[in-house]
Amino acid sequence: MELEALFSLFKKPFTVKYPFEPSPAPEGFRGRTEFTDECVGCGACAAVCPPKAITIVDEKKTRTMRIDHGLCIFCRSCQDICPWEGINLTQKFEMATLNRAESYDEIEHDLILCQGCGKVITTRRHMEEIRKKIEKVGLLDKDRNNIESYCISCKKDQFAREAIEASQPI
Amino acid sequence: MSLNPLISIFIIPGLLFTSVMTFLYAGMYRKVRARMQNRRGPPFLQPFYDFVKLLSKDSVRPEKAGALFTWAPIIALASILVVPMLFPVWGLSFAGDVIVVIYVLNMSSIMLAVGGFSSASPFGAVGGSREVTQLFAYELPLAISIVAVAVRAGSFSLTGIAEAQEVHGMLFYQLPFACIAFLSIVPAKIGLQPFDIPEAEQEILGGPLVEYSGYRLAIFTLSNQVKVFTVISLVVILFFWQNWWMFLITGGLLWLLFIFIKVISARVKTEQSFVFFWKYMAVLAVIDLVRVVI
Amino acid sequence: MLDKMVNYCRKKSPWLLHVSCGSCNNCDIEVLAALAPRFDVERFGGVLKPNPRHADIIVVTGIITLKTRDVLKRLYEQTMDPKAAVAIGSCAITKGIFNETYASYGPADKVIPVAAYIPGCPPRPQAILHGVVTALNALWGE
Amino acid sequence: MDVVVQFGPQHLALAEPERLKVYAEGEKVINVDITMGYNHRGVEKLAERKTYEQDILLVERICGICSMSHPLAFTQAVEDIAGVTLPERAEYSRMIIAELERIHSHLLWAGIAAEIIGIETLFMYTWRDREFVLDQLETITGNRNHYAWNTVGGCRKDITEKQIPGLLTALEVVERRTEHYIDSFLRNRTIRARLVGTGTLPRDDARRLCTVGPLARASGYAVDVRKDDPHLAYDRVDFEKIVLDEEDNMARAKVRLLEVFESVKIIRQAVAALKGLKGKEIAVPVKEIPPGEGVGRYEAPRGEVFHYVRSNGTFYPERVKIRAPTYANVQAVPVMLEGDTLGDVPITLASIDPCFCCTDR
Repeated sequence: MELEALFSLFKKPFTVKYPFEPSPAPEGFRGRTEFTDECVGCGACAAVCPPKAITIVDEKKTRTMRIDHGLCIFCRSCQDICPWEGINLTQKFEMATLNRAESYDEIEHDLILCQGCGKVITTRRHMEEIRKKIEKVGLLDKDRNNIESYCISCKKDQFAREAIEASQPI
Repeated sequence: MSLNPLISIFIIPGLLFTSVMTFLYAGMYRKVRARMQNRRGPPFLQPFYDFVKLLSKDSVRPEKAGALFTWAPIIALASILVVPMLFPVWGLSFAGDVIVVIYVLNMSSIMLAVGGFSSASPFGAVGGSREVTQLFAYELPLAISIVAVAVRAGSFSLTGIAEAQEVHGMLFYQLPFACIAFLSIVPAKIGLQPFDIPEAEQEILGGPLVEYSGYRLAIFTLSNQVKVFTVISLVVILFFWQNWWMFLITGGLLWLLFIFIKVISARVKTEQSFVFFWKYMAVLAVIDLVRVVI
Repeated sequence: MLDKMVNYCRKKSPWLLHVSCGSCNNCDIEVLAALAPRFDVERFGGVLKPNPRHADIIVVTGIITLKTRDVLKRLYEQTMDPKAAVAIGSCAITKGIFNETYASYGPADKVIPVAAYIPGCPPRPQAILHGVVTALNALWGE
Repeated sequence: MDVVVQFGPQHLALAEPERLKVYAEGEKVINVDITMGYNHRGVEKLAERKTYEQDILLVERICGICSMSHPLAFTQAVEDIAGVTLPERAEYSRMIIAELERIHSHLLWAGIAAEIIGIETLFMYTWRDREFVLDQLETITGNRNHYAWNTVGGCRKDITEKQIPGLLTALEVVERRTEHYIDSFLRNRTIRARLVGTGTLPRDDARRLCTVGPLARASGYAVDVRKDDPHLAYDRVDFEKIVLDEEDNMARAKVRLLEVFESVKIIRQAVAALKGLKGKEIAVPVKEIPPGEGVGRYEAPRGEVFHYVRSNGTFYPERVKIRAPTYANVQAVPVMLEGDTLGDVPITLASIDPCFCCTDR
């Protein structure tokens, strides 16, 4: 140690030049969590988030999904669960802010409301994805093509009504 | 060698010269220490920034603080500033000023202890008592080695000692043991490892300085930094004097040596430093004193 | 002119007081790591001071537990003006993963005014450096 | 003159809020009073309100330095309930991360201990070299600490082929540097003056007070969960239990630094084993946790971590109990401090490598 201290005097210091020079995080670093364009707004990430940093607010016809970076613990649970690669932990780490209200990332989605009762079914993009998947398996009923119009309880009602109507004569 | 006394007091080697050298030494300390620890370290002017910032900050006096709380830093600074005026670099001179130097150097240490005691904090009290203990530990070898130098040079004034060395060569060659004893005292005197026991930040949070803030802290810190320059210059004058520019260079080199020692050593305990100074260093100093007297 | 110089000096010499108020120790370690040779906060004049009387910037980590709330408050009061507090890590900003616990009084800005927030769990030392520099620039000018 | 010196709740040498009341006679320590609980965050209660997967991330945040040990013990407890056998790949990669953590923890301790006795340079050097380990952890797991590596039944990520060369180089650096630090600790006279003969904990006391980890091993009381109750792949790798019987602060420093070599040895073997493994599977899917009880033990850098989990068949655990190593070790501090001076208090307290956030949870 003694000699090392002496030699260090003439050696280049170990110090990095950051903040004057970028110091990129390695690949796979768990940094600032951001929604990507792939997000469909299904809300799986909000369900698994340990600190409940992702909130979903449905207002009228839009759904706002917001991740609070002050609350986020950068654990990658959301990214692991997301089937659509709709949320990503980026390599950004410079998140310092003077205004607490600024540190968030949000994404907005159009909502589909039930035509019967006006309740939220899901977001438009989520529905499109579901439709694609169902079409792929070939389960989509040609007659009943309006899966996005009614919520489950309304659909039950409608189905029952149709059944009653069908059995009306006699 | 002395010019107008006013110049001596205010310009060289008095206030102006001393303050420039003080910040130079302090900046060098921060920078060299950082580089020895393999990091880049603060800018050279860092001690100056710290000083101005501390002056601009609020300063409080604890309710239970003693009367000397405010005066301790001021007396410490004032007393330590006397020493450089006596340096043989166009400074003042009178017979027996070495005695004044010893007295005045102790004054600053005592004021540190007094400040600690009067700040009504257990850390301050422990720091103060450690400072006094430390003073007792190194005072004996310090006094003996200075006396040895004075006797050898045949003069009790700094100028006289310097002149004697100009004629007969450095006293280091003639009094190596006393010189070693004196060098070992320097870290204790200026509060560096291995003997920074009173100020131990990790143990007692900076000891006597614990309750100081704002301008009081700035003055105390400054007085400590002036002490660094003063004590090292004193070593040069007493043992390594050649001429005034070699005085600056030797001082810088010595300071490098002490920073190096600080960087590579841990803080020892009070009783260990006591044993070190009384058992070994005092004996070394006495050997040289006896040699000189006989 | 004098004001400018004083502000410059303040910016150049931030002395940090590190207060851990019930954190997982990790932000504390990263604050210390920022002092170590790799990141070396001392480049910006930052020194860790053990004592509130000497400090300028209070670095708060951890959820403020019920037991440390008064400690934090007292330490903030003991610090001399001008001063600022920086909250490091998710815990100090919003309580992070512990946000449903019974043992916390609230995030740091509920107890003391906070000047800058550095999110991360824990933030990289680079992020801490960035945060400290941001806070200093905001407090005492570019 | 009796002095009561209060260390903490905020203190440079502790870094964690904890209060230590030291009753001293002049400089001599008579008695020590430790007040804990400043760090209590209610983790055990909180764990009952989160799912098992979320709990892993929660227990990870009990402590920043043992952020692999707690999840390991917790997942073991849960896997114990579910009756899962891990894929071999997961066992080895968990072990690699855990041992990397041990290395960085021990280097960190050496630095803190050096800082406390006033030798700042050694602190700077050890923390500089610790960065090599942290870099590897960052590339492998995605964060310098808090690895988010575990899941019930395996790991969440795999160590890729590309990361291995970097890891091995870092190990070489660490090994070379650690030799250097042992040399420094043993040779530097001022460090010896502070560490040798202070904070003595006799073997009988170490046993009586149920100390664990390096503290116990430095007092000649050989406990090491990795050997005594092998799990993961610890019975398939070759390493030694470091036991010294010098009983003082220096012995603890030596035990920790020597353990770094053992960890390096373990990681090398694990990496070699990982290369030879055929299966690419890193986790067994665990569909449900049946009702029951499980325990997990792991030798954290500070000693044995013990987790107890009771499940009632739902997604949420019914009870989680955590016992941290410092809880056992901190009882030994008053014994260690007997007859020492005030200056020895911080270093002796630090010599147990206290982790109060584990203890308070």
